Amino acid sequence: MASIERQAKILQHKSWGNYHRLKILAPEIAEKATPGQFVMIRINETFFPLLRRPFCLHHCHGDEIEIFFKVVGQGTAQLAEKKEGDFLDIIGPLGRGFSLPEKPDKRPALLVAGGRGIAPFVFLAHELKRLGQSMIIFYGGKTREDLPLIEDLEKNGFNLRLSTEDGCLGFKGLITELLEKELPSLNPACLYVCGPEAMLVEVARISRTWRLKAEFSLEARMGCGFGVCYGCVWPIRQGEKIEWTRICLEGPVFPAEAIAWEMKR
Amino acid sequence: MASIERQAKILQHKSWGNYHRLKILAPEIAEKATPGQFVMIRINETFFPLLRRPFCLHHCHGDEIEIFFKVVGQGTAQLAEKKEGDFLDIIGPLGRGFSLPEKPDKRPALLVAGGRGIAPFVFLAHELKRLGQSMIIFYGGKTREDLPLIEDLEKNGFNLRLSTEDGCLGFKGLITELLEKELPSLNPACLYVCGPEAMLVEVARISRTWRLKAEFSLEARMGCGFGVCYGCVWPIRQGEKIEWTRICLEGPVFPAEAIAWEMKR
Amino acid sequence: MPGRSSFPGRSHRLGDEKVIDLSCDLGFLRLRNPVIAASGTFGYGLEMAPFLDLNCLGAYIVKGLYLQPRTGNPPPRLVETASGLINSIGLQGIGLEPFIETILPKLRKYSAPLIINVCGESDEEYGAIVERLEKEQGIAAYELNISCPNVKRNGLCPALSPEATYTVVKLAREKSRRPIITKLSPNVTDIVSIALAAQEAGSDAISLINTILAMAVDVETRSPLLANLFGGLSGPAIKPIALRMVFQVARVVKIPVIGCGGIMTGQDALEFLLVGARAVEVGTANLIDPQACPRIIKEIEQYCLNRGIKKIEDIVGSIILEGI
Amino acid sequence: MPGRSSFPGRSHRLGDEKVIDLSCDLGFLRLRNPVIAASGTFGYGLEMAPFLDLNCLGAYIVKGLYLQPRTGNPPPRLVETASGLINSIGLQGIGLEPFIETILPKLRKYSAPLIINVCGESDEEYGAIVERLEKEQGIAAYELNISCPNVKRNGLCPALSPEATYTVVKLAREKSRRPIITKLSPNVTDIVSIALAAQEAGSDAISLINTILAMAVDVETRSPLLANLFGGLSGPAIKPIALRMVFQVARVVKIPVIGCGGIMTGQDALEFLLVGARAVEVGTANLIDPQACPRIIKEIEQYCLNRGIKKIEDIVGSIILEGI
Ligand SMILES: Cc1cc2nc3c(=O)[nH]c(=O)nc-3n(C[C@H](O)[C@H](O)[C@H](O)COP(=O)(O)OP(=O)(O)OC[C@H]3O[C@@H](n4cnc5c(N)ncnc54)[C@H](O)[C@@H]3O)c2cc1C
Ligand SMILES: Cc1cc2nc3c(=O)[nH]c(=O)nc-3n(C[C@H](O)[C@H](O)[C@H](O)COP(=O)(O)OP(=O)(O)OC[C@H]3O[C@@H](n4cnc5c(N)ncnc54)[C@H](O)[C@@H]3O)c2cc1C
Ligand SMILES: Cc1cc2nc3c(=O)[nH]c(=O)nc-3n(C[C@H](O)[C@H](O)[C@H](O)COP(=O)(O)O)c2cc1C
Ligand SMILES: Cc1cc2nc3c(=O)[nH]c(=O)nc-3n(C[C@H](O)[C@H](O)[C@H](O)COP(=O)(O)O)c2cc1C
Ligand code: FES
Ligand code: FES
Repeated sequence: MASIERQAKILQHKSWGNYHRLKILAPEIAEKATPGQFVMIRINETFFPLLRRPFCLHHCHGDEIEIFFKVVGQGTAQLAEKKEGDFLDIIGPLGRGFSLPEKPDKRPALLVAGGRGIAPFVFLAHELKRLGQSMIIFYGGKTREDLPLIEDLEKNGFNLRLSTEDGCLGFKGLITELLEKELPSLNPACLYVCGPEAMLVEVARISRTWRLKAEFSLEARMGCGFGVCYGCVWPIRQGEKIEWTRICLEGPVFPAEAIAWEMKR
Repeated sequence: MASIERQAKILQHKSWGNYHRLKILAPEIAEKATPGQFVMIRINETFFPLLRRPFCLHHCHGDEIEIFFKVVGQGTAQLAEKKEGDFLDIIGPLGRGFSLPEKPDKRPALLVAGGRGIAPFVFLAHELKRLGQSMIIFYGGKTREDLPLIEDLEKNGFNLRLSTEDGCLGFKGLITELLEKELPSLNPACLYVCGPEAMLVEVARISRTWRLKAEFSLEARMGCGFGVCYGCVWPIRQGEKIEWTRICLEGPVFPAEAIAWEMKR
Repeated sequence: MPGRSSFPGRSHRLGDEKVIDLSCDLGFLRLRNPVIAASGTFGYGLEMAPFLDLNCLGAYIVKGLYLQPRTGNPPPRLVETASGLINSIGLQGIGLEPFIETILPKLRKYSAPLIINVCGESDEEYGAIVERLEKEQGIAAYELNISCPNVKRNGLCPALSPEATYTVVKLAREKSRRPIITKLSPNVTDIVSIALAAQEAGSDAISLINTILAMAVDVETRSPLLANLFGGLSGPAIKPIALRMVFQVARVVKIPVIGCGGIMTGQDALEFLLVGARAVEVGTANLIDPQACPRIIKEIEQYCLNRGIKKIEDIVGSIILEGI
Repeated sequence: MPGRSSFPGRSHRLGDEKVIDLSCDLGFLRLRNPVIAASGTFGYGLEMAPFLDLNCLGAYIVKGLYLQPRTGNPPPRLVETASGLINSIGLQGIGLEPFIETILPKLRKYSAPLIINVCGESDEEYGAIVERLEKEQGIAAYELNISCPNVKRNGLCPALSPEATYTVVKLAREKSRRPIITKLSPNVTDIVSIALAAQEAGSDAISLINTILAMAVDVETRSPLLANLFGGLSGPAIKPIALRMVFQVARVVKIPVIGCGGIMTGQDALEFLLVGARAVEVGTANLIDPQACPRIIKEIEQYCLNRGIKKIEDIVGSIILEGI
């Protein structure tokens, strides 16, 4: 059950170029959130932009939540201007998050992130750690600038595999290439995946090939975030049928095999 | 001829409750401006609000201009949020200002201001002073808070007559009542008037009765400020005829007798 | 203000004695207040229950309902424009029988009047849906969605001509003992003629406006931003057009008019009431703020409080047109 | 970029060899670029001279011109809405003869094509104005404003029906050897039928859209915010509606289409070109930024530069509709 926090205070704003992280006081949301869920944020009180913007819960601890985002348009640009002490109007937690292991699996979980797809994985990684589940984080981007969280993740003792397309850091190439290269030696319990659509398609192929359980965090334009507008649909297999399914309510996390890629344009 | 200053820097922002004064670096505008002219200010780059907002030149010196305004709606509210160092996009100077005495008249000029109607008079008063023209400033408001410029004006040695409707300062009543009371003893050269419409109507009557030359600074919703939209018209006598006249181009200052009050709704 | 209930219900205590009557008479139905949640922006109602007490609403209208389940349009289905939203949901929905079986029983638990937004792929479908729903309890009225610009009929929905409007309304009228609201499309030359046709065919009320046919293009990909090419524009951008149409219709028809289009605040709602709407529908605002309806009710109440207006109905149509 | 002219003229040098051709062929007229200043937002042109070089424009259209001087509507004439502007200027203007005597000679000094926006209180007036102007030099084309929602005809302007449109265009056509652009109103059910009627009657081009009939109300005073009650909505709010209509018309008519409605940036202009407009008119943007037209020209040029597009005409109608 989601809450609306009308006056959620920004406690910290950290930025790395186009990437930003806000730490926000939002006790009601923090209390209920699980990894993979998201929040809807009202950028301002004007109609510019009109709609709220969805962001994964990047982290949750105590009364605080964090979001991590990249500036891509007017909404995120305005959010990037917010200062510590400013207030945000936030609805959350929304959607269904990642499924967590009931008991730790000896094999590692692989968290596969493309660029800002790292957003939900800090929360997830801490939760897996708490549950005693080992993991490796695959974190790829175009170049060094797209991987601002490396230091933070390392400081927290997470096991990283890095890639950049220009090769300036880690493996040179796509994160999916690195994943496929390392898979044989890893024997993972499952994959958690978040990133651009092309990456998801590729991981879907890989997980089919290797018969791996994989969960994808999907994105779509969202009108509401709580299931009333039917704007955010993906083609999802429900038994025999494929249905346009609201990812805000039934997702944003889905098992890889549920996604009917053939229906995506 | 007006200029557009795209990056006019706010040098100082002073506020008194709902009233604000911005000192702005705008050399091209400052160079050409005369008292009674105005500027059109783009509040921000969004469509909220869509149109620029008109403001009198409150003062001009060297490379700097000043505006003085009251928060009455969304545009002025946003302008009130601007900080020193912020930039504004300003067009000006626009319109035709007050006519200045060719040589000083021994009789005083009376500057009659209602509330934020004081805006154009600081510039005018300095200019009259420079020209050696004596003057008295009639400055009235609902209450003390509507007369934030008293100290400033006194510091500059201007001769003030004050009124408040609640009587907490100066004459108790309307500024037009004070004017009419003092007129017999003042024998003024002319009146310069700026304030709400009801006040203008009253001063129009007074100036007719006393056969005084009076100039009014008018206001209207402005679409452009430079004469292309025909949005800002007032009914102005042009010889025999009354025409809907663009106050941004032909005004905003008009001789009292030119205004066809009977056409105003 | 001590003693004043903060619950936006039928009437409100002012200080000790004064009471504001927010109730609004649609003739066939008395609403506790004039704020109705608009179809397609409130899901099946249940999705909103976590955020607000449905019973605080004047009424609520569920998503457009066809006889059969509908898959709707492929995504992208939404695009934001300046102060507006274009949607091409394509009336995805579970269809009539599943609605009756799985949703309706749950909605009966709420006391707020439930209005069913009735869609049809053919004129007859409107009649068929109404006929079937007549057997079910817990429905306050039907709203005939004859004006959906999303469906790929090249704009040939009944709402575009008085004749087609008359036909559809008449077909539904014959099957229904419940009140019928006909919801008009703004994509017409003469909105008044359509409203009169609906009235003539026996509609009990008119609601307007539905969305305005629109499109958006991405200059980066050079493609339309909606997979369906066209969609319906809603939100604050369309309010001035909606207000004009409600004014035009309310002056002419005898049946109650429900205003809709870009209402975000109590002030917006009051504008529609002033030009003659007896009630309003709130659409896009629900997406941005799921508590928009209760907030708007409060803002309307506050307006009345500030001005000593005792009955919201005193506002209806009270626009001052002197000198115009 | 060294060697690149910053003057937004016919063609632009890229680096050393590449050249962007911004010129645009309306059949009857070749414009140096596709950006036209829209009628009513550019005065008589002269008022804009302090702010921009008129000759940088593709063309400019002066304020709507009637035979007789017109007083226009009483103020207030403007009201801002969400991302929009409603105006009810009522086509105040000096009338035909004073225009010919006092304005036209001054405009002849500019090389940018001058288009006269022709208005009429009767069908015949359009013909009469055109007939008189035929005797004058320095006019590139007429734009027939058959779609002015400001004038108090209760919306009964020719633009609302194909028959009336045909009649008016035909009357003007018979009097004119110059090209005729017919400017359509968006306040119609079927914009395509109106465009076809104009084409049939001999119009050389279509421009659309004019403003959308709208109103606004002040809840404080309970009065309309425009003295004329209704006005025409323009600005970014209407762009998605304008774009849809331009798309619909451009697919069907054979004559060139000029797109208009809410264009604030080069990107907006490009959207109209993509859906099939050969040129665009910029209206409300001129009020906010008198240098909007040259800026938009630059932004269009920059878009082409970034993508290696050599001719702006390659953009026209190039929207990708695969899978739609
Ligand atoms: C469930 C969910 C969780 C998300 N979590 C994060 C996160 O943690 N961090 C983060 O940086 N971003 C996240 N996003 C994406 C984020 O919501 C968008 O980047 C943001 O809404 C863009 O807003 P804007 O106004 O800046 O861009 P706009 O001006 O609206 O658009 C700019 C560009 O981004 C694209 N875009 C906009 N919104 C979306 C979207 N929802 N999905 C895909 N493309 C879009 C547009 O097509 C356009 O090309 C998430 C999206 C969803 C649906
Ligand atoms: C030539 C000229 C010079 C001006 N100089 C000054 C000045 O020096 N200082 C100052 O404080 N104000 C001045 N004004 C008025 C100022 O422009 C308005 O107060 C401002 O535009 C309001 O913008 P807003 O967005 O805050 O209000 P809005 O939200 O647009 O409107 C709020 C309220 O103010 C009224 N209003 C808005 N604009 C005007 C206007 N132009 N004329 C009359 N009423 C209006 C509206 O009807 C509404 O009731 C001047 C106006 C003109 C035409
Ligand atoms: C996402 C969405 C879905 C809609 N679905 C329906 C619908 O199913 N039936 C209907 O009659 N109107 C539908 N509408 C139209 C709204 O009910 C309303 O008439 C319109 O959006 C204008 O009001 P607004 O500006 O307040 O949103 C929908 C609107 C939106 C935004
Ligand atoms: C203040 C104003 C006056 C206008 N006057 C005319 C006119 O005289 N003739 C005409 O054909 N269109 C007139 N229009 C319509 C514009 O030319 C244009 O079609 C419309 O505003 C939509 O474009 P925009 O959104 O870019 O402004 C006027 C528009 C405005 C805002
Ligand atoms: S975003 Fe509205 S239903 Fe998912
Ligand atoms: S404000 Fe546009 S003509 Fe005066």
